[in-house]
Amino acid sequence: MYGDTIDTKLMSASEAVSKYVKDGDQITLGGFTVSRNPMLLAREIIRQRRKDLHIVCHSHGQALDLLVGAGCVERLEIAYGGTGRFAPTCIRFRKAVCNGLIKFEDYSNYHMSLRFLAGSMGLPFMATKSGFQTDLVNMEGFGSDERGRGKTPNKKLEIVQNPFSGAEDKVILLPALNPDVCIIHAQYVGTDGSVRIKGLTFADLEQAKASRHVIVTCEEILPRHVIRQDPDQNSLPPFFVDAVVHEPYAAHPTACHYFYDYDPSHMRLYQMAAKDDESFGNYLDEWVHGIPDQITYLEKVGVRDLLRIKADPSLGYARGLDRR
Amino acid sequence: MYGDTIDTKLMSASEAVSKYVKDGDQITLGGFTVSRNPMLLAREIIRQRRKDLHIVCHSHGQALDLLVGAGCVERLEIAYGGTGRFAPTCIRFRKAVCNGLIKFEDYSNYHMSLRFLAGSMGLPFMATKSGFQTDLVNMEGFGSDERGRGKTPNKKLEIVQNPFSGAEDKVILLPALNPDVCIIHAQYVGTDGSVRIKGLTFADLEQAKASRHVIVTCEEILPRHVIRQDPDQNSLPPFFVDAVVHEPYAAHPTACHYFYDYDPSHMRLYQMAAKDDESFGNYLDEWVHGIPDQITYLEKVGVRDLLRIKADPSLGYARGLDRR
Amino acid sequence: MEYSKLEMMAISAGRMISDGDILFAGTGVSMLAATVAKRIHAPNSVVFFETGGIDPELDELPLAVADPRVMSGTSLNTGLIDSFSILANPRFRSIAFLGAAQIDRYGNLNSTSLGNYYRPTARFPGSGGACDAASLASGVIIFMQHEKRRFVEKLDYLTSPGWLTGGDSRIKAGFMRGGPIAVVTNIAILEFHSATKEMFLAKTYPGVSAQQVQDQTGFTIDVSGAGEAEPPSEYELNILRNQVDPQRLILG
Amino acid sequence: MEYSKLEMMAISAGRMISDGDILFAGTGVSMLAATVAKRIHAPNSVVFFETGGIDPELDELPLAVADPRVMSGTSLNTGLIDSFSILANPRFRSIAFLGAAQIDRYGNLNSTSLGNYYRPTARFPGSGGACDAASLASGVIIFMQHEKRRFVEKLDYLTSPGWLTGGDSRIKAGFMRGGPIAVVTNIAILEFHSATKEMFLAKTYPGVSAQQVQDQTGFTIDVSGAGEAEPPSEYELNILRNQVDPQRLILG
Repeated sequence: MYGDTIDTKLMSASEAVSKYVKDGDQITLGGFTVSRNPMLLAREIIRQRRKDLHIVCHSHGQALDLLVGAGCVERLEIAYGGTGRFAPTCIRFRKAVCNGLIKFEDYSNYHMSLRFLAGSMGLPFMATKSGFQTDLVNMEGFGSDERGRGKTPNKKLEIVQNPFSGAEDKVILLPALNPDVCIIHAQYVGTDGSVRIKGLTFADLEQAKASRHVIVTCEEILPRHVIRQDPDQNSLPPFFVDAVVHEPYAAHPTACHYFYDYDPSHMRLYQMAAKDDESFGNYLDEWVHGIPDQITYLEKVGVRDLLRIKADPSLGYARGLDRR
Repeated sequence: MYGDTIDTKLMSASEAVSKYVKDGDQITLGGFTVSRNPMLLAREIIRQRRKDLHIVCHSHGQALDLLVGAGCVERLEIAYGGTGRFAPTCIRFRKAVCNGLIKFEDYSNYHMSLRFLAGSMGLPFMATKSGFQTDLVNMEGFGSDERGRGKTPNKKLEIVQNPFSGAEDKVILLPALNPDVCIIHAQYVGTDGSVRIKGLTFADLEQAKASRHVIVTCEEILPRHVIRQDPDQNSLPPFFVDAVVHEPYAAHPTACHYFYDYDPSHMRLYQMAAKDDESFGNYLDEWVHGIPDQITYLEKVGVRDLLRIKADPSLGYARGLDRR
Repeated sequence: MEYSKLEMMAISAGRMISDGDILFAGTGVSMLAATVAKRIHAPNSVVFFETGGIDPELDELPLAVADPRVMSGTSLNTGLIDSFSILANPRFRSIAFLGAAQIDRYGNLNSTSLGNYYRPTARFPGSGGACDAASLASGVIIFMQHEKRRFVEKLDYLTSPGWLTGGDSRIKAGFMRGGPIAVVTNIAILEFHSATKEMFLAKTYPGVSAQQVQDQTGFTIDVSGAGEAEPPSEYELNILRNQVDPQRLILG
Repeated sequence: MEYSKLEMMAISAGRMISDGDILFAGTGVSMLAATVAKRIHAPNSVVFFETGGIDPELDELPLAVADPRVMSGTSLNTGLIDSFSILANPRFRSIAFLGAAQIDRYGNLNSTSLGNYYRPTARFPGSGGACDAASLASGVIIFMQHEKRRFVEKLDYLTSPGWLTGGDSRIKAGFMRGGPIAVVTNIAILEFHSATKEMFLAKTYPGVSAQQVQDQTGFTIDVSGAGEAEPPSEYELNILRNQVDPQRLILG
């Protein structure tokens, strides 16, 4: 007799993106560099040829690079673009910046996390003591014509005096972020809509709570009574989530703790492909546009690679995986 | 070969209080009204006759009332003093306020939680949109002679303009709290010192992280490999904790989720005793000063009452407990 | 069918809930109102507590917002910061239930003390989350015992903001939204004038006259448009008595 | 016993750790330094990652700070806000390890780009948590490849604050504490003058001359007090090779 069901929220990645992601939207991505990137949703956004997206993120890697490379992104607020050893700087991101293909503005990870936190709390700003006299603080990426337009605040930040200290004591105020859409990947969603993320949550929860719409892909759907047996472990209540997409391996080739590791062979394949425009175009054709659904994608990855990255259940990653 | 052991931190309540709690300290209490109050530590503070304490808390009940009633508290920053149905307003707290026995200043729960959050993040203040034009904001409890003295900030709060809004948009800034000591009760501590709180965490984690010293009482000590098997569930890493006191029922007569419910018979007994000075004095003699240790206390509570409040393992509270 | 004043209050307030509302509840009658609404016409509403319990099962009614019963069978157990953030989140229509010792004509509330703040004649528990709920929620429903000493011209202490001094004073003060929707008492339902934000008598309970309400109110209220409140239906009473509070912990 | 430059760097930096330090580590050589220190003389130190992994087991070395290996066997799995709050917490002596593309004489770092910021000739990943660590930690240890193009008179972009313009400029800027402790390169260890905060040559590695270090540095450094760095002991090398990175993922 109670509501709290995902029946109306369960949909395909294609439906979720067509329903909630619009051209020009401000989008934020869950995960961090090589972990829990919402890859299926990123591929779907590219397949549906969304454009002029305004991405706001902290340290992002695979999903970001794909979106930037595919030309979906007009504007980017970012702290870090890389996938660790696979691509110390994301390759398509680097090319887009160097060739002036996107507008970008640099922040730090804490800056961006605090901006999401402010947004999630309904506050106009959050204070920090990080970054005085750096170019992160002194230089704006966006021009004055961009300021105050759409979701871009009227200034990058403001330095104020701490009113509670007798002495000279400065504080940086960072404006809140309230993106149009947050896309994240989680291990579990309950039939009641509760979301459970295992391992590190990065800033996913702040990002989701700050956004107007949230799309969650997940590895497993758990019955209500199971996910509510220990609600201390849950991460988000149902009412933050607009769409639930149940697709295993939706973070591949990035890692999903307790389910699978990052996939070194696909990451290397991507790294090679990203190096020039033509091979990257081929990658998109082959792995994104030419792939109608997640099953076809996984068939293409192949069982051998999926088993190779299968997580050891006691460690949460693939023990002894060849990562060189 | 690694450190991370509680061997040097494990001590009795008596040792912990004598080592870390000093006269005049600013103290913050974990728990909330009728749940997870650090009762053993509160009784120990009274037994050791600490005085001039400056308590900073949000909604507190049993532990606070005992400390105030015993005359340990000189100054109080508080949002709420009550234990729900048992004492809608804490009785000794009410008497102390009405009779001018303590200095006090009122805030809201969110105000106090944000002040702890700011302290835990190393920030000088946190912003809020709660309380404009109320007496919480307009009236100070402490006089101007108290301002800027010890841990009392130079002003209660500051109202500023939001620099990111073109329109008129005000924000209240609340000064951070960094108490000398935080006392909390948890369900589990690992032999590595990791703390796991089950059920609601209230503002315990912000309070602990904001404080210079943390004393934790716990129901159970778990082996390192057990508490680290699922670290997503843990609440505090070892380095925040100075002292671990392993004493079951250390939150009695308040509730400890999954272990025991609040004890209605003791709460009623207290409520009666608190009504006048003499009977309250007798309560202190009988239940605090006359009790050398936790075992003696529990013997006095009696097995019958301890079994009556035993939590149903699937619900976390005592099903069908007579709470009228 | 017979019903108590408390039942009338709970059901009247419950009817003000829209499906999908996020309900910030306290204990007592507010819990009854939230739960009865959820079981009757607002199944997609969610009850949550400032302590961090989000959508608990409520097999047994909690007697305090930190009662372990608000942590059981929830969607999520978290803490105060998270809860108040949900309350303030502009995505949701969040409705808070509050009670108080005193109320004024603009729905401002006192739950702190009577007399001089520094040496009061009576001290109450204090704001708790009441000021936060009144500041941040989309709307507030207030429960009061209707007595002249509680409906006062001037509060002894303003704990929780209502419409402040009326008109647009609430928005000018710095709030983004919110304000009291209605005051549900043991004899009547009062609302606030859309422009002046002054309290007026919306409905009296069956058998109560407008004059009786004015007599119990310490300031003049407009009673000219007052109708009669719909009594609880048998269906509503059945749900309330048999499903919401079968142990009669709050209904008594 | 033979040793590589990387081994020398890891062990030299590891020796700068005090027992009980809270170590904010990245991947690569900083992980080796933190772990070798913890296993040799700083057993009560804790390694944590900006991503939220606090004190992981590190049975296998992570290749990124979001690698699932930083979430395994930890004391606590949390997120970025919590991690940076630990870093900034005045209770702890928190030491961060950072690398960069460029460094200046005051230990300010560039990990953003070369050339014009808006149309750079080279773009690096960006700050990530580097600016935060350099701003908030009690101290920073910097790893650099010692090349003239990396040790520059003026950074193309100032990503992470060192001693800013020297003297007391760091405190005046608004920071509460911190600043770089040392720069550990593949040929030398450099420190900062206590008053001017200018970089000077503290120690050269065995077989490296002070002049060689100056030649690889794009600004003049005081080499007058330089000594020779202690090479890694057999014991240190054994721990590093057999316990810290037995798969030679970082040592190569």
